[in-house]
Amino acid sequence: MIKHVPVLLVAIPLVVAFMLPIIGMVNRTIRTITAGVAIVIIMVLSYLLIQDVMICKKIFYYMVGSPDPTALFEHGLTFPIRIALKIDQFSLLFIIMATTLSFLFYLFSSQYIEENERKNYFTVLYVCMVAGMMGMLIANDLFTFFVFLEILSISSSALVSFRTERKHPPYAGYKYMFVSSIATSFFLLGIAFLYAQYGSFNIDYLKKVMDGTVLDKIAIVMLILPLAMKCGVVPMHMWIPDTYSEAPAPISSMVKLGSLICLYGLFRIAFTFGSHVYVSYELGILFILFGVLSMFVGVTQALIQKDVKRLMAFHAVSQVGYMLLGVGVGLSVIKSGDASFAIYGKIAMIGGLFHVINNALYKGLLFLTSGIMVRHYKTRDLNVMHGLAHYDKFTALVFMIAALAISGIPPLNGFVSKLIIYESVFHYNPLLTLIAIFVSVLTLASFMKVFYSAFLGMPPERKPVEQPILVKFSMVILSIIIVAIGLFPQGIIKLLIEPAVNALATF
Amino acid sequence: MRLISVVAIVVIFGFIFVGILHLHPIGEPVGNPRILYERPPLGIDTQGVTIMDDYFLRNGQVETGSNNIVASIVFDYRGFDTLGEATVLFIVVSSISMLFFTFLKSKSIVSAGVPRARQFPRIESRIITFGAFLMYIMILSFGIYLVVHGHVSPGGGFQGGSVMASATALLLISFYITRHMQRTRKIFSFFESLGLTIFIGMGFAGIGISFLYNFLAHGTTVFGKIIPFGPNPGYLISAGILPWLSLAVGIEVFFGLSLILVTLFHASGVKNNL
Amino acid sequence: MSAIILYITFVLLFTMGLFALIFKRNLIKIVIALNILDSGMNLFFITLGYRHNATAPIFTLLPWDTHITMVLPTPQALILTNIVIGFATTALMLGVAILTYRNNKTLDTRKLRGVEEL
Amino acid sequence: MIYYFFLVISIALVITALLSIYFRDLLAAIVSYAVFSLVLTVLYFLLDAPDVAIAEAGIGAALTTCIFVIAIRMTRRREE
Amino acid sequence: MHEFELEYLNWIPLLWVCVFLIIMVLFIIIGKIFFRDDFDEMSEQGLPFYSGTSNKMLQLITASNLYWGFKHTLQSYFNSLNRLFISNLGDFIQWFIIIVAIMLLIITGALM
Repeated sequence: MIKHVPVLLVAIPLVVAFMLPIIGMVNRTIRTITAGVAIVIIMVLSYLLIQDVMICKKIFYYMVGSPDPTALFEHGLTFPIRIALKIDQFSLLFIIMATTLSFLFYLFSSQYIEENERKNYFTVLYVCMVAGMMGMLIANDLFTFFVFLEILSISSSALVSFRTERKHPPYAGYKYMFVSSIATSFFLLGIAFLYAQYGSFNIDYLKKVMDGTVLDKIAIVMLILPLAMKCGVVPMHMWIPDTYSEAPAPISSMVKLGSLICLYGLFRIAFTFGSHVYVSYELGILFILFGVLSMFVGVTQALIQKDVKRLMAFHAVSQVGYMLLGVGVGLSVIKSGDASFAIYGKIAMIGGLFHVINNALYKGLLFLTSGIMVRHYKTRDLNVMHGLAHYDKFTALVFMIAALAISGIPPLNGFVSKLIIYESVFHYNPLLTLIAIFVSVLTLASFMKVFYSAFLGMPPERKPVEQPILVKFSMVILSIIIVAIGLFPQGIIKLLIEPAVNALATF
Repeated sequence: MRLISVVAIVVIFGFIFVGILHLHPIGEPVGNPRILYERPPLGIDTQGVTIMDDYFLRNGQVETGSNNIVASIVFDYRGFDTLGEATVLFIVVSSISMLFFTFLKSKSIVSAGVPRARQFPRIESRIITFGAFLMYIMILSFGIYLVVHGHVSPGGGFQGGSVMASATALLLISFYITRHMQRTRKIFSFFESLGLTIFIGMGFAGIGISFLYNFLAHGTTVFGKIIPFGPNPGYLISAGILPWLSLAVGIEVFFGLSLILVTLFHASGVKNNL
Repeated sequence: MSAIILYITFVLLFTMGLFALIFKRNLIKIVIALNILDSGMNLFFITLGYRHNATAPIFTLLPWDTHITMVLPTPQALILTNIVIGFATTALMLGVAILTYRNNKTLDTRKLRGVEEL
Repeated sequence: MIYYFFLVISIALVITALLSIYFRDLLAAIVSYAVFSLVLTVLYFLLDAPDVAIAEAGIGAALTTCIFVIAIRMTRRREE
Repeated sequence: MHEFELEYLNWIPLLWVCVFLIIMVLFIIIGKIFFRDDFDEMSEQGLPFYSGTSNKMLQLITASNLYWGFKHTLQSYFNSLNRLFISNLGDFIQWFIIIVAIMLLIITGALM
């Protein structure tokens, strides 16, 4: 049964999503429970895979619909026929992150979103979003990646405009959909150019067959830049603050998770096709440039914000800069003759990928706490908020942990991955590390501002309402994971991150 | 700032144009256009097959048993994309009914003082109602034909479903029924989820060998008639789970699209005097 | 060689769609431009799979004596998916545009720039 | 011989696309988009793709135009 | 492939926890020594003492002018940033198109 896991990761959430409207008509609690059970099942499935994929270095291939699903080619052909799904160390790392976090955010949203008839559609779209993410992570076929990218964009843009009665959420959903559909059109143009020359969509087959013609170079640019736009890289990042600030709290963390999955697609395409089209050096420089720009511009714009969710959205942009910096250094030196990749390139990539995991954790927690703050004060303006810590000690503690983690304070996980990035990028070019450290200081400054103005000061007029049990439970779990990774980083790196980097960087 | 973007668009135009000049000329794609009729019977022919499309053209009929190679690709070889496709439509239908929920729940349909008749201009002329009724039957039967004959003639779940949905659009315009909207939307949503669960149930039915495996195709009694290679008059019961999948997608697309149309018609009828 | 006209129409449609997307201000006009861009992509995929004097990839009632060579079937299977995705994007963006009009009473992107000053 | 069809249809496509972008009255823009979709259906039929032609006609011409008209009915007709 | 050295990471996690605990214990002890039991946190004593204006809201440094110095010095940088990224809908992809054009020129080597 274990060989069917790649397809089950997508099929189980889809089955539950399709049956939810019928279940929702019958009874509401059963609907919430079945959706939660579906996400738990795929989480457990991804944990079962750790043993085979990460330790025994086995790669799961799966041809959907073929008599022998694990066979790569049928009837002695030299090219794949059906849709190929593939789970290797690199994608399993992201699958574990995506399933665990979407389960925790689901726990949060099941009691945070008010219980009414619309909650039925909210759960359906949430489970479809998780299925879209899973589909993108296991697709080894460019067109399947395109279809599941579209599923993720449409369901998250519908969820962003969930609060239709307010002034701005529908327009934020419109912007997100506008940006996503242009990105997918350009992505499709890249697929069309590759299909015109090699007649196939399979990534592994294209990697073998591709030679560096002009069309391949154009196709690579058309495949990479739309995904960079969806990750919120600086020059194209202005849609992120509008989208994250208007969405309900668990949805902005899920949309952030979705943009990290687009980052996975970006790395997957850059590393597999980059060296075959002899552009991996230029792509590495592009990633580093995007990284530095995102770090600096994101944090400076965040520092002067007075709207708490916009501030955190700009921080999401600047944190993506760290990851791009780490992996960009690895990509640019991967092809260079000397052993510099072995010295610091691989460590930079480890730092970059580790930062992806840490950032997903504490950024999700920050969005959740900001949701609670905004719900209590009925406004997102930091000037009006004061003194929540007097009554709601729990949220203050959780926010403190997450804010310290994002600004890289030693015992927590932000520090670990930033330290690795500083260490390895210093070998490449010391100026980049200086900028990275300066940006980290500015991050700490802006989160001190948020903590000072929202939690300290005079006690608020009315007492904050007690948060429901599941909301507190999911935030406690998130902060426990953050502190655990912060204290025991070696375990995570040895088990998950290093095999993922080996899988990504092998040619 | 606008000049820079205009220059950028012109540069992109130039690059795509250059890329196209490097592309193969229109009539000669990459594949091997070998003449199809000299082929060993009942075998999988991989001689001289260079790309994926040649394989589909030479073996699509034998492996899936359907005459329409495009339908065999949509539902059998690349069935996972079609599953994603049906999810996209399902997501849009549930998001439209989510977005317009407050519209339809609000009782402001009958705005104060305006009598109901004048508020919704009922078309009383016999010609339209009778003509629409005849047209409705014809379009619906054409849509069902397209869905059921998916694997024999051009057509399939999506096209048949969308033709039937245009029939509901005709019905909504000509009769302008707005009384039982709440109940019709519940029924449509139920059938749409039913169609989708049939689709993915078919996918799971073949999980013993692999997801979405065409277990009915090869010579089984019910839907597995083995058809001779080359042009043949086309047999309805020949393509394994293809007709079932096409039917499921047809149900889902028809009820999904008409649910979108009913919701939007109902919402546009609400005089938004908010 | 005059068949290259189809590639030229694709490039024209693509750039026209891009041009309208950037410089048009009405929300519904932008959705129309997105549709034109998407239809251009579909046209490009189908012209990639077109073969001279070949028939459609359907075996029913084909005359036996002709030399059967067929058009590539995979682009057509993918364009089915892409047309429905294009329709889904249009339906969602129009629904959201209607709601922005109901909340902000305007469809012009310049007037809708309220909150995003920094 | 078929190239003349391609030539005529391509010109029709580009003109209807230009019109649908140029018109300030949204209803006229949508009607020209429907014509664009219809001409595209004919072109798909000429390019030996009957499945795609029916899909483009059913979804592109019929339902997209229907949804556009509903959207205009609920918002504003003139493009300000 | 020699084992890369990340030895600066394998600190003893207990070290952090012990340091944290020691500091907490020190705080409690110092607090006990200098604590005055007649202090009532919720009463007027608990509120911070502000000299200068008696208006309560004025004393609180609100969030938007907490870093006004930083904003004031970099005002020209922020103005240019605003000019570049006015968030009109068309501008979202304006930069995307420009980046695609530049990258096409660089990657296909037409620039050099």
